[in-house]
Amino acid sequence: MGTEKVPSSIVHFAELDKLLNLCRANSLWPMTFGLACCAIEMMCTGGSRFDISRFGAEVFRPSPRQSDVMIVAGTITRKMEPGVKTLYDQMPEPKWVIAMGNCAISGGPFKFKGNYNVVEGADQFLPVDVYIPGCPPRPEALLEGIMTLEEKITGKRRWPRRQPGQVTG
Amino acid sequence: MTVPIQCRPDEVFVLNLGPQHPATHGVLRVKLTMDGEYIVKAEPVLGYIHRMHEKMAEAGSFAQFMPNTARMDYLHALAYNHGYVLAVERAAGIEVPERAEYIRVITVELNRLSSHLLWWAAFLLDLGGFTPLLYAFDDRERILDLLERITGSRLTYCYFRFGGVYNDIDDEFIAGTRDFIKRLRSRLPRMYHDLVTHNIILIKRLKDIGFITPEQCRKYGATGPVARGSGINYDVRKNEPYSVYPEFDFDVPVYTECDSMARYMVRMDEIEQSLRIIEQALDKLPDGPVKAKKVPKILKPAAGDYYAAVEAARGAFGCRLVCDGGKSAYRLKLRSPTFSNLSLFGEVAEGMLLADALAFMGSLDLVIPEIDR
Amino acid sequence: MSIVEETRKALLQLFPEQAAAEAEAEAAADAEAAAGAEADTDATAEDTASTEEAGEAAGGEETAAEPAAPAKEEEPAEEGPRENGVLVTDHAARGTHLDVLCDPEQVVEAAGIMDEAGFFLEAITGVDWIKEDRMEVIYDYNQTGPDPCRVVVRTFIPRANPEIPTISEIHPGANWHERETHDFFGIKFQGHPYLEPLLLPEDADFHPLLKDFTP
Amino acid sequence: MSAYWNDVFGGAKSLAIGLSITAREFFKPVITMQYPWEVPEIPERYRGHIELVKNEKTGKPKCICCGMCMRSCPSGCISLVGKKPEGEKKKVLTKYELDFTKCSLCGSCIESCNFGAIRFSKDYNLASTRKEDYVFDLLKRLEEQG
Repeated sequence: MGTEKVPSSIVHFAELDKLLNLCRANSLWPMTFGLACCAIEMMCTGGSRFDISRFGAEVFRPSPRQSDVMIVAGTITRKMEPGVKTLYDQMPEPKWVIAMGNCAISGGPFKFKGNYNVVEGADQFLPVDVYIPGCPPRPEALLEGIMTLEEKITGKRRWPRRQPGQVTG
Repeated sequence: MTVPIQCRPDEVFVLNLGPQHPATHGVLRVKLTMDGEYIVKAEPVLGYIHRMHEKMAEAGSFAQFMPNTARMDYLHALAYNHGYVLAVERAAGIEVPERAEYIRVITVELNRLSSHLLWWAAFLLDLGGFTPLLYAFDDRERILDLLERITGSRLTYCYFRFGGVYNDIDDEFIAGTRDFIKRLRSRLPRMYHDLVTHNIILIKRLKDIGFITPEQCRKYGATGPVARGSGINYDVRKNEPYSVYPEFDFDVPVYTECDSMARYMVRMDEIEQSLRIIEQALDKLPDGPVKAKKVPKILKPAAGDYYAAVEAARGAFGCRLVCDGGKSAYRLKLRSPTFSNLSLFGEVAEGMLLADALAFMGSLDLVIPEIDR
Repeated sequence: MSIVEETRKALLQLFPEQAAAEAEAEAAADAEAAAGAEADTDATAEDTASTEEAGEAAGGEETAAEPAAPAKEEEPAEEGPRENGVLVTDHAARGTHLDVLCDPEQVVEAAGIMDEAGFFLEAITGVDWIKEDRMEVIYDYNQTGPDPCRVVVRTFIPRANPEIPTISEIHPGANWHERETHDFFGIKFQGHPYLEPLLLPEDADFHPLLKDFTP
Repeated sequence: MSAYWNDVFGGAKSLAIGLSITAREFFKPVITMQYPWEVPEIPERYRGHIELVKNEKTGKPKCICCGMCMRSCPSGCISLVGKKPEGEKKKVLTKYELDFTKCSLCGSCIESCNFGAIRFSKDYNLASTRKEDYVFDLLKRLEEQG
């Protein structure tokens, strides 16, 4: 099973594409895919305090066929790697990947000399769009990641920008 | 509730549950042999999140392994911090000041509360109730705020140090904890119990489901709420006291019904007992240093092996530390409670309906990275 | 009789020599006590305690230090190779109450004794002593009674041919622990019903916790 | 038959209780934090990635390039270079690189530093489309902070 090829249309409707992208960006359905610690912060983001549904991304889908974005939240091991790949391949186009947490970015603290079982980063086998560092990142960082992804899809930012570490304002 | 399997051997089929399945709480995979909706054989397949903790313990120094302990059972990370710290302190002969012990108990119990609340939310999510998650996370966030204030992190704490804790608690934390205890006390009966525990749907789904006999618990080495729900009165905090737990007056909830409802009730009662412990610890909190003096930067415990056990939210967590006199552990065996608790899943799930087996699995309170380590 | 003492007695079945030596010493001490102090009958409890201690000392073993004693005192392995037998260890210093060293063939019998005494298996661990060219297998037992009693059963097997009988028939929970130990160390548990990789990938042919393992 | 009616009444009662709780909660203040408009209160001890501390007198980093943080780090995130300029006794920090993608925020580096030269920052909301953004040049960051 490979990544499905979407034939590009000969005629492009620029305005329509923009509209489509705007729709996509504001209803990013993530896949329920908790691997480890970061998954709990992902749950917190979905919980009452942070409320990811303000961004239209609260619809955590258990099935890859129904989701747009895969939030890789946790460590990917060699045993899990084929599974992650299969899940990604099953997602319909267009699809995005968010690598949440240090483990998904580079193997994190598990990247050491005797490493025999941890894949050093989701980008080894997936095209990652947004990286969210932290161990685990705060829920705000995940929200920031979703906003960054929206920005990437539509080309402009709909939400106010917060500088990293900005605590007042 | 066991139903005899009546179909022909060639009519059974294999159903693959996981590793990506919302009910398995992570990346557990269960190979189920099914006869229609009934489970003939269930075989959990582990290792999808095996993160080499035991190998890493041998690679770095004792202090360098500390962050790993928080990443095994991230829901009750401080208990794992505690277990590891106890083992190393036992090996190196480090005395811990009293105030540090009290702070450890307070933070561990707060963490236990947050773990049980999350279990409650996730378990009810498995059973089809979404609202409880929102209520539980409201309370849980308040605990995390308190812990973040002290430890600096929300989930994977690396707060304990050999011979004490990283830093002292302040008055605002104490006041905040007292407020929180009051709040949760009033919410427990009026929100948690009224909304969920007495709900007829929950009772119907959990009563007489997942029957684990005390003998099965013993044979498989199950501990924690799973054993206590089967009438085994075993809690490391009482049976093999460590830290300053003997100072506190608390009960160990035991239910003899042996079903999923009993395990649910054990955890709900444990929330109340944890509140009691925190309250007493805050009252008795002594003054003094929070770190032992003269803890060498590089620990070199004498050769030999040492064992330390703590009661984590899921059962008895044990650390077996084998030292050869060097700077790092020669071998560190981490005995995780859910590894043993899950090993009885196969036997108990036989003959169950699939939907009930998922409710039963939720009542075991699995944290997969802790099983796989 | 405390549970530690009871379990010790039960485990002595494994080591007839140590049991015989102790019984002999105990008898001698009893005779001595009977001859020496007939007057005070109230002190019998104390007497038996002291005779037990004397018995262990005669059996070539060290008794548990006082709970307040410094942590790193009793380590018989330091003085020379330890002989098979039951050893009472200091819980405050070690975390265990009884320490049993036996032959690899005896682990099944030991597991049976522990099972009868109502213990459950907490964990199985391997340790790779590469310098001595052998491997250690450690079984941790615990029980749920009101008084703590942790028993550790350990045995050594050659590194070149690590084989040991399985105890999964007695303790079903050992099934996974043995599979895990096989994953990590390549120790073959003879008679195990399903010795396939548990934590490592299905096709793994390496044993990562061996000291000479390189990824 | 009575069991059936018991279930019906029990169900109705559960439903009524549930709805009353929901109604009660409905009138309570909203607890959601409107993140991009509102910023969270980050506690004093919050553990973000580490950053260098400036020596207020000289305006230079406090770091003396002993390398203790580098050695104590469990995952080898830190790499620093110090050079001895001619005619001076002390080393001067020329490069301090933090690979935040491997960090587990344990605080070992800060504990091992005897000079208080590093501390936790409060960067709580990092997200980027480039992985390289998280290999921080802390010396540059210190200069930018002014």
